[in-house]
Amino acid sequence: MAGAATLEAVDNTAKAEAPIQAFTVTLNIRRYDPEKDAEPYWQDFDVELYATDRVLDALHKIKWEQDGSLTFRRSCAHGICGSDAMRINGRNRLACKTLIKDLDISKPIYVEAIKGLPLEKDLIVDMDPFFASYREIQPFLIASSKPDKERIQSVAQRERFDDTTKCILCAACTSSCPVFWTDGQYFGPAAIVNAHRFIFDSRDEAANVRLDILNDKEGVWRCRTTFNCSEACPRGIEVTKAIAEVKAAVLRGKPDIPKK
Amino acid sequence: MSTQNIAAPRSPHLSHRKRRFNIEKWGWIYMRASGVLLVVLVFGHLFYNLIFPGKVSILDWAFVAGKLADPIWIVWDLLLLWLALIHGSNGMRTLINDYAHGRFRTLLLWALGATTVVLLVLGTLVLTTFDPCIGGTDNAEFAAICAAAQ
Amino acid sequence: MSDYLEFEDGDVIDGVHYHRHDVVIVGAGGAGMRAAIEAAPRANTAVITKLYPTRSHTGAAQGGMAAALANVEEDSWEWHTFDTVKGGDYLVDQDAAEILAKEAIDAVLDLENMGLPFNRTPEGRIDQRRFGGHTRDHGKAPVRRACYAADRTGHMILQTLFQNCVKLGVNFFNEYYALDLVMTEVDGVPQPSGVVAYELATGELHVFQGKSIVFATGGFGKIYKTTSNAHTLTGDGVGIIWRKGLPLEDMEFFQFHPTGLAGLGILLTEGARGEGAILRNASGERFMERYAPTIKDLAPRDIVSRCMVQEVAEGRGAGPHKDYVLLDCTHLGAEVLETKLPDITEFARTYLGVDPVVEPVPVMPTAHYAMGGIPTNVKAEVLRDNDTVVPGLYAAGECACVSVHGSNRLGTNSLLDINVFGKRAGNNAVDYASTVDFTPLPADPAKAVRELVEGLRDASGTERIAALRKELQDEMDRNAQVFRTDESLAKVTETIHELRERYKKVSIQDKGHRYNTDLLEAIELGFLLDLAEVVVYSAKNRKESRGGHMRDDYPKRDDETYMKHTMAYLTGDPHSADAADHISLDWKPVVITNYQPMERKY
Amino acid sequence: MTSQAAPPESPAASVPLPKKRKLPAGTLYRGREGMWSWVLHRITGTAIFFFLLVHILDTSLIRISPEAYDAVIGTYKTPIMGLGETALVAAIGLHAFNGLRIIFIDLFSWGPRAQKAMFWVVIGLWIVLLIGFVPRHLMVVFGGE
Ligand SMILES: Cc1cc2nc3c(=O)[nH]c(=O)nc-3n(C[C@H](O)[C@H](O)[C@H](O)COP(=O)(O)OP(=O)(O)OC[C@H]3O[C@@H](n4cnc5c(N)ncnc54)[C@H](O)[C@@H]3O)c2cc1C
Ligand code: HEM
Ligand code: SF4
Ligand code: F3S
Ligand code: FES
Repeated sequence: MAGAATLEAVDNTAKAEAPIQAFTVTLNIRRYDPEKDAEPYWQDFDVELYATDRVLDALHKIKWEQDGSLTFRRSCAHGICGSDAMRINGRNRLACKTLIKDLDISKPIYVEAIKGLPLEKDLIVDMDPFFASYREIQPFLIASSKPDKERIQSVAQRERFDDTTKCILCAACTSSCPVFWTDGQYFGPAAIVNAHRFIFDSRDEAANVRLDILNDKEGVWRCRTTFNCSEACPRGIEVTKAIAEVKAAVLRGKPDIPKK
Repeated sequence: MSTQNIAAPRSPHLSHRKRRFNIEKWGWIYMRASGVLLVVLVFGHLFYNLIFPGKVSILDWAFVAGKLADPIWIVWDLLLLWLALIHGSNGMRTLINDYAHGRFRTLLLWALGATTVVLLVLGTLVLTTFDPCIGGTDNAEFAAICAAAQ
Repeated sequence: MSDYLEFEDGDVIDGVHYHRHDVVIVGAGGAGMRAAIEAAPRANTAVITKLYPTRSHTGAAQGGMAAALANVEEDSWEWHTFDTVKGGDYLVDQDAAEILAKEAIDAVLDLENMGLPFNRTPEGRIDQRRFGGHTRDHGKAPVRRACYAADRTGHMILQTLFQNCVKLGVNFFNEYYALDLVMTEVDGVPQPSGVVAYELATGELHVFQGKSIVFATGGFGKIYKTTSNAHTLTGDGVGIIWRKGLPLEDMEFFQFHPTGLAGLGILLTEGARGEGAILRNASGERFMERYAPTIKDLAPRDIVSRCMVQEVAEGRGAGPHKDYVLLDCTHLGAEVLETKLPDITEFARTYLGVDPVVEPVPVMPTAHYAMGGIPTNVKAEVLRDNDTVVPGLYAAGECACVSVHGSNRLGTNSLLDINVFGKRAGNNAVDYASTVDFTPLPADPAKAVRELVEGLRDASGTERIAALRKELQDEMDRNAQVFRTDESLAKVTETIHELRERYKKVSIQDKGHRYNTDLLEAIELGFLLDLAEVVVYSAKNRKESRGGHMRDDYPKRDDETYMKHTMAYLTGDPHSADAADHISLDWKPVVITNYQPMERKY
Repeated sequence: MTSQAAPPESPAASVPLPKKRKLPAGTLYRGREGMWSWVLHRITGTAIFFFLLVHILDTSLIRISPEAYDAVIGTYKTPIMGLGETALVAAIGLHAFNGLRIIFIDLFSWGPRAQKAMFWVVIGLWIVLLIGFVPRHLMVVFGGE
């Protein structure tokens, strides 16, 4: 049973990393259940956590050990699926990428749903409007010819739009944007990021269509460069820069893509 | 305001229409272009009125009249008036669009537009038809100019 | 016909919503959306998915997608076939592997044409890199075969497929949990006629009648504790099929990926080793040189994982508890790490506080991929037994077992699998739907699900879901992981039976209807328990070591007795104490075309 | 966390009663330099706009008569208005410098990345401006006459 014996040990690896010390952290969560509550309210929970735990682990501990009705979305648990954007201590972040050790635990950790999208329950908001504005910018390659093999694209051309291909549609940016909060009609940074991904793709032929869509009352011009989106993006996308590039492309009438 | 009682984001009635003159785009360009010019105009204006004379108390009709006797200052102030007022109203338009909704928004936008037009006209008339000689003056240089103009 | 339900699309009868679509696809990961892209333009298609499509775990895949494009060096699909067969320890159906390798080239080009931003060569072609087990000319040397987009190939595939679904206006039912397959008796034979789904937002039930039904629900890594899989990968689709009495194939074969972040299971792509990263033990020795002298760190995953566990077992592990080995990327330089492996560099920094640029990263094997699943033929048709198809029922992706992965999947072959067989499933589903009429639904098709849901909501037991799930996962990690023995597997079987008994006494705390994730976790645990039991029972029965299945008590591969697929059937009351009373096993021959089984040396 | 964390006593009964708290509106979003500079830009812009409206009206009095103008301007010559003027210059200074920052962000490819640094430059320039203007002006206001 050499294998099994070893695996016992594997279990403990995380603990072996640092001197393990559990401490009690208070989470203050903004709850809302439309079936019961007229208004959202705040509720505290005390949880035993390790420094290496993430806010997602804390939420799981609460759901699994204290209050099963606490509701939130999550899936991958390592920041690539975009399910668990929420406001943690007043800033949009992914719960699965926010380590407890990076927060000040001498005070309660405030956790609430992202802002500007209709609140459904606890930390869950309705994402449909978010995806609706994504769909409006035609987020797909539009190219007429169908080559036998791959389309040729140089390394530099590929690099041109690399940053914006990283988007996981988590909505952290859009729901951090003060302009989006005002009436929710603004396309929002996420839609613009995804438009950018195609506008600056040398293979795409419909940059003008997307530039037209975004050259609109609710389009790029509503961005007031507040940079909340760039700060919030868990993928480190330079969102405001992408928006600025789209603005410049609208003004020039075409995107600035390397010729070769 | 809790998120539950704001309109569903991107409700269809507000979706884009094609306009020939795109006020958002030109507004955006204008804010930047006028901004750069305003830096010069506003600081020039402030400097001349507040710092240069060294005393706020000197600011009186005679001082302004003296200043406006020089056509360069008339042009300066005219530019300042137009650029700043349009810049400011366009900025306020953005704010109204952000924070006011429905009928109230329309009302505010009309009020803003009307105020802007009235003040532009008023300011322009004042500046272009200003006659420094309507008041008596003890400034000799000034009196000479008035006399010459008669 | 009065036995059958009469309804129109959109009807609500007794609180249950009824929908009618030619093709109903369950799952919107890579496989589901690839199928939808084929199906939607040609037939009325609905896609039911428990997650918003872009949340699917295909997005977590990092390394790449294999295809013998020969863009950077000589390659051929035959070599790719051979590698796949050998990598799968010869338990691969070779006709399927040929299709996989041949259609790989078009699969990659399709994706490129749909807009996928692959990394490029200096000539502007799709760039390729090395990956474990992929070799030139039948094992002579590693070959550059994996097409990639930095270390987020899966993310790009998922996004590109979703983008094209948006383009085609595919009809998604987001956050709908499929919980049952409706079978209607026609001439004494149960035929699939629809799917019952639970709408998360409202708690309402929906029945989707379909002429063709495609399952693409992904894997079930959550039967283990240390896993690279998402919390949502609970094997619902596979479990639904199992509960219908349809067989599951090769369930004992689960892949443990060598390089999971120690203690966490978060994956560091094999692409890191493809780029030249090296595994070292505590003394800094490159131990893979001893085990696989030719391809060293790029040996297939089952081998590398076992060697790692071996190193640790023999006391050469690193760290204060000597319980992990180290993945050394320091010689690659910041440039390569930041440009070609940016995401995993960030994972190591965020979750372990280790900077791969300057220090080696602690790693240990992590439960990664289910080779087994719903048996299908190369047309993606689900099998009722060794060769009879269930008409109108298809499966593709990780939930299916074609079997192209045999007992061990090669890295980059799964993203390929979802594209090749996802496309086939979509196409064949439409073809089938265009030739038949709807199979009528029985009266009250949602009955079983309603009882399940209401039973759980009203349950007032004392057991908690999370505690049971944790016990299951801990036990699976302890006794059914990389190394298994008769004894360890017997223990797990016992634990599962006990957990199953306790599962009858669970209660949930959220009694509401809207977004009741508490309830769904309870249902998901039910599937996990079922599948874990099949995995363990199948594993106990295979008294040999092959690919992902390593028996400490039977360390040799035994082609005489076991060169065949396991087929498991649910034949009795799942609560009976002895698994043998409700699971029966059968064998299915392996299809061999060109490559006779040989010893696997690297 | 391998230890079998004992589930709290009788689970079904152990749901803690919500410790409800007031503060239903949610927390204030904690944006950084970018957001606060925008807030300041808005506030200063609006303030200057309303000042400008009044300023155009009062200046128009020069067209009516010197006496009217001087009378109104005379009422401005109080310490309170002096402070107001200081605030006005501060607001214009901040708005102007930050306006240039915004223009740089929009115009140059390095702009977005340098936005935080530029924000602090704006604050720096603004302080310099105030040091140059405020003492002098306040001396005039309070010490004058
Ligand atoms: C970390 C990681 C890295 C990997 N790297 C690689 C790699 O480099 N190369 C490679 O080839 N392979 C890789 N793999 C394997 C590969 O990514 C997966 O096998 C593959 O993506 C599975 O795709 P899928 O479409 O079958 O399932 P998934 O993408 O998991 O999708 C499952 C879908 O089913 C839906 N679903 C599930 N249950 C239900 C239900 N009850 N009702 C409705 N819908 C349901 C979900 O919503 C989801 O949309 C990796 C896997 C992991 C975990
Ligand atoms: C002195 C030089 C000035 C510069 C460089 C300047 C620059 C700018 C710029 C670039 C913007 C656009 C901001 C954006 O799009 O996010 C702006 C907005 C604005 N400006 Fe100015 N401006 C100046 C003077 C003025 C004056 C004199 C007024 C008042 C009449 C004014 C009122 C406003 C208002 C109300 C806004 C809108 C604020 C918002 O939308 O948030 N500005 N300014
Ligand atoms: S741009 Fe960043 S923050 Fe916005 S949706 Fe995409 S990943 Fe999320
Ligand atoms: S937060 Fe909003 S205002 Fe612009 S810079 Fe980002 S979109
Ligand atoms: S759970 Fe997937 S991003 Fe956090």
